[in-house]
Amino acid sequence: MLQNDTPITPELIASHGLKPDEYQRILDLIGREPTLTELGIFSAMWNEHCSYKSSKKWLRTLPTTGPRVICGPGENAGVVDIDDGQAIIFKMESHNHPSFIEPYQGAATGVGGILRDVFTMGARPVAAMNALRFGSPDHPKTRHLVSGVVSGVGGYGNSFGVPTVGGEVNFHPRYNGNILVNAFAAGLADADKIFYSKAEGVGLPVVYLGSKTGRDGVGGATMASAEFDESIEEKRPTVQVGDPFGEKLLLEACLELMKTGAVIAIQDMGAAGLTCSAVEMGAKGDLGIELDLDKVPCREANMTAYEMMLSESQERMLMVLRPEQEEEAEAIFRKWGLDFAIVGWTTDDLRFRIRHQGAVVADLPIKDLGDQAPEYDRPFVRRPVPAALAAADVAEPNDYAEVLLKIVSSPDMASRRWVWEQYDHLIQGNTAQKPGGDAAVIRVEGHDKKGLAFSLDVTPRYCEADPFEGGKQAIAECWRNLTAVGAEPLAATDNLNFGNPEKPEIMGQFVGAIEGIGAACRALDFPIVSGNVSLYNETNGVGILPTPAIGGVGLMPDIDAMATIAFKNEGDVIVQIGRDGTHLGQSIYLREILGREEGTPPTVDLAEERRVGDLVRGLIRGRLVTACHDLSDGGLLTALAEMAMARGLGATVAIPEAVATRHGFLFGEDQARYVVTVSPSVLDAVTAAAAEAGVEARVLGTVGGEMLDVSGITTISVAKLKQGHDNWFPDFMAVSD
Amino acid sequence: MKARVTVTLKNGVLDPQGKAIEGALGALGFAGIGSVRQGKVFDIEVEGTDAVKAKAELEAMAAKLLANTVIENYRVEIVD
Amino acid sequence: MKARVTVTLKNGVLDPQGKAIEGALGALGFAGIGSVRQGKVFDIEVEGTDAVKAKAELEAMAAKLLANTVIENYRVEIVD
Amino acid sequence: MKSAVVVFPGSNRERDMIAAIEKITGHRPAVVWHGDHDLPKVDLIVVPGGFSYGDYLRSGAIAAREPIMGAIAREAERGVGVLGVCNGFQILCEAGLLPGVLMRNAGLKFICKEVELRVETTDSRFTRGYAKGQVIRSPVAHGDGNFRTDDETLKRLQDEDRVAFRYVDNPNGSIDDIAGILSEKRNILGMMPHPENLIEPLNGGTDGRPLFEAALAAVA
Ligand SMILES: Nc1ncnc2c1ncn2[C@@H]1O[C@H](COP(=O)(O)OP(=O)(O)O)[C@@H](O)[C@H]1O
Ligand SMILES: [Mg+2]
Repeated sequence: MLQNDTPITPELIASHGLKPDEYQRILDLIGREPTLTELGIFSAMWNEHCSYKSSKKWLRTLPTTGPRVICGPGENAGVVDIDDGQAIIFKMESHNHPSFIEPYQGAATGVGGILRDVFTMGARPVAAMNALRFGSPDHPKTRHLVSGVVSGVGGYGNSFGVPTVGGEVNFHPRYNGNILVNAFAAGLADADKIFYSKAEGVGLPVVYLGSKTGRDGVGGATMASAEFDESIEEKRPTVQVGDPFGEKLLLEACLELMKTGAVIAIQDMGAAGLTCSAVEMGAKGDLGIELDLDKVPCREANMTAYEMMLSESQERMLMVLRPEQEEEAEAIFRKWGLDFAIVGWTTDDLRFRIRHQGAVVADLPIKDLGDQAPEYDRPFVRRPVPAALAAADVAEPNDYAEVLLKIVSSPDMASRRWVWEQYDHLIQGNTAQKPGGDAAVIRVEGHDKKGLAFSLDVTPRYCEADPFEGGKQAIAECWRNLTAVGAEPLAATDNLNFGNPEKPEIMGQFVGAIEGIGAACRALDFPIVSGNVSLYNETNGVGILPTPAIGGVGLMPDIDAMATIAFKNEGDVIVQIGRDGTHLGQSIYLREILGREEGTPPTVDLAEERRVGDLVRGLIRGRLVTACHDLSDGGLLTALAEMAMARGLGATVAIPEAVATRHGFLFGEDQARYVVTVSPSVLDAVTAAAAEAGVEARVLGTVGGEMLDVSGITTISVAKLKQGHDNWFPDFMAVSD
Repeated sequence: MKARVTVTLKNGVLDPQGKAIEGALGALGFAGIGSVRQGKVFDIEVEGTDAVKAKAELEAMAAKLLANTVIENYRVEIVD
Repeated sequence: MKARVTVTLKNGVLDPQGKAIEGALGALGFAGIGSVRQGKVFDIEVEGTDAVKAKAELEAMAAKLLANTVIENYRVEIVD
Repeated sequence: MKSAVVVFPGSNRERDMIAAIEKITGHRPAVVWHGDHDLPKVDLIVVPGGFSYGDYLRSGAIAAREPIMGAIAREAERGVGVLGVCNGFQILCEAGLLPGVLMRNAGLKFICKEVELRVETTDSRFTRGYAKGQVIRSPVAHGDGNFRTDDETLKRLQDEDRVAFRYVDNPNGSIDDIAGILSEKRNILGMMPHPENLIEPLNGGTDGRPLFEAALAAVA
């Protein structure tokens, strides 16, 4: 292993992902050559993953405040007021590269990391979701990756004991070499008992808690920011292994310790472990930190300072504790069988000083490690938006039934039951709406009727065609999914997955998406309270589709009024809320049936989105609807099929005579739309409410029977649709490769 | 022919199972236990009589399926 | 001292993992595979130098914890 | 009626169980920590679900060898009711309080879904609130629920009417579709499904309720 006096060569600098000008900046800051440990610390702090150097400038433009926001981006997770003195704390984070290398452990530790972010702030996790993107189903690696990632997500979450209630799964060849694994977690806490990472007080003990440090993932954060190439095999030994049992103990021990009042500051050890957590606690509190690495609990013999500072061993925490409560704190950790060690103290000299075996191996200005990290205003170009595609220029199906069956049985549209049945989505006993609907709903423990809704959304093909509209649409769809169950959307977290930002076109996608997200968040009063950026998702020059995943949280004062997508009663009237469908550019119909990915994505009229959504939420809360589903991928006919398949109940609908194009009406993906069902007795009240809100409401037909019948166009058995819809995933995964 | 493939974790890879077992053995009163590392064995019946060929096949199986070579090592023995 | 405890399923006990691996190996194109049975190994560091005593201790650990003797057999070896 | 819920490191459905018992009976169960050597005097001891000790080694194996299990065995011997759900069932089997083992699901995957169970006997404090042959719904959430015994034990379970529940549509490969079994004295029930997660309309049904109502009304 390299020693601390290893000469710093240009190769060594490059292998740490530092550019020559970045290294020069280090020399200028410290006025001498860094030691190896110091170089490692800089590389960890200044890589994309920790410093957000390419994205910071743009992230600042996002709306992050609001009447309910208690804490926005900058802490481990965002904190939002949900009334009654309670807060929901949530965030999303990527574990893309590790999951490609070792799908089970990569996904598992991704889940572990996000859960830790949430309980570090004092919250007990109550819901998890995951957004997964894989390569083409026929790519030789895809099945193996799907199987490993899904069992890894489940393996960690199920054992830890959090219900995994939602997510997304997409397939596209552009993810062949770079899958995306984005994990979301949310936890509940009392609004006045939130814990932060800012250290306060000089000479206080810095305490290490949790599992021991090994050589896991040394260099992991650096890897997360490096483009893949064919030499990927060599990077393998840095894989981290998750220990959900250890994390469960850490959760219980932390929550118990927090109750004692001993905790001044707390930070979990995530990417670049001890380095990032210690620097953050010190720098935020305008304090220096001195660490004595001889005190760090190690799993392996002869670990160097460099390895200890960069280790990404999981299930570890750093805290600043009140010295008078040290013993009490230690007893709690011992009770749970976890390591507890005082590894350093806070100082007033603003230095980050590391001692190991009697020597000072690093001595750096602590504020500069974060504040002076490079920040780039990377050049970007906006690619011209593709030419619009008129529905009239898109072939109409000969056989609508065949087309519908094909759509609902396609990889992106088929049921995800195979996935979410491997996740314990019922644990904690509060799941009011399981996966499979528009948003998941859980009851807030201790309340009879108060609930929270969760949804994860983005449509990458829209973002690829038009990053700005795609960014808007991701927010709008998430907001709409929350609305569709009757929730009031409160706030969101983002996970911005893109290719190499050093390429101006990629940077252009990033900028466009952020602008779109910002515009939509402002228009919908849906602030971003936390998030994560994952760049360099690129292999051999092929980048992923731009994928800014959005995780949203909504509040429901009365879960008894919650809506679900299933048709309920024969004779209920089916009503489309919002305008008629027309837009086939970038639609599922175009891609799945005609094999074309062309045109502009649908635009989102944000004022209309809000108007329509507010109406629908009001109808749901007024208990006027018996089912509700938003319209998105696959348009109206797909939504009707999903509502029918959910309970095996059919419908008879008719489309208007004077429709521009029938396939545009049935498969168009125009935004700001929903389908609801209502009992005939309240139909007039519903249409009147719509008229008053200035929203179109079109009666389409009635619920009933075993067929989905579109008068004069097609009729197909719901059972047959369901068979195709339910079987694609299990059939695909049953093939061994 | 009977063969045994033994799959063990690479050095340095965290073994939560081994760690839990260590703790449990201690709690049961077994003293003097250092580290415990858990691995897997696969006892496989192979047709044919050519041990060299069988071994090569088994090595391929181990690399491809039985072991996760990112974190595990494997060893193949022909037992009889 | 280093010891290895090998735990295998008794004859006749169903082995869902072994079965699944048999199927997967077949699907991967490995022909001529009879049955596959999965078991566990525990590599244990033991203090002291008395191999006989260590072996007896390890037998006790295996019987008491490492194996479920209702369905599993175990074997203890001192490796060095 | 008094009850206790035993918590091991890694238990994770104890909160569900405690909440369910409290909602159904109005009494909060005592919570017993795994390191304790004694149990309070109660009428029902519950070993809840979860991943005790991470389910490392074998599910339930490490927990089954803890001191508290001796106390549970003593209480069971005295006739106190013991309910093991999911990981609790695995622990009771590993501890030898119930026969058999729970192996990996035949499909090798964790399964979380609602299944149907047939109530096979009403001759126990746990099942007398149902009708014999009644089909009830219950969620399952496990990776190791594949119940296995030798033929002789299976025959005894059948002959002695000790199969409490069978799956209508076997999700995990269990022998004879067995979802839950009773001890010889019929005061210990081990089952993989989670009746505690189906006790109020929010869960989508209340089929789990009669089990707790009966078990906690049984001993006067
Ligand atoms: N990875 C996953 N984990 C859990 N649930 C998932 C996952 N992927 C999809 N789902 C669930 O399947 C349902 C359909 O997903 P999707 O088609 O993406 O919904 P929508 O179009 O309403 O956003 C949703 O309820 C979603 O939460
Ligand atoms: Mg939806």
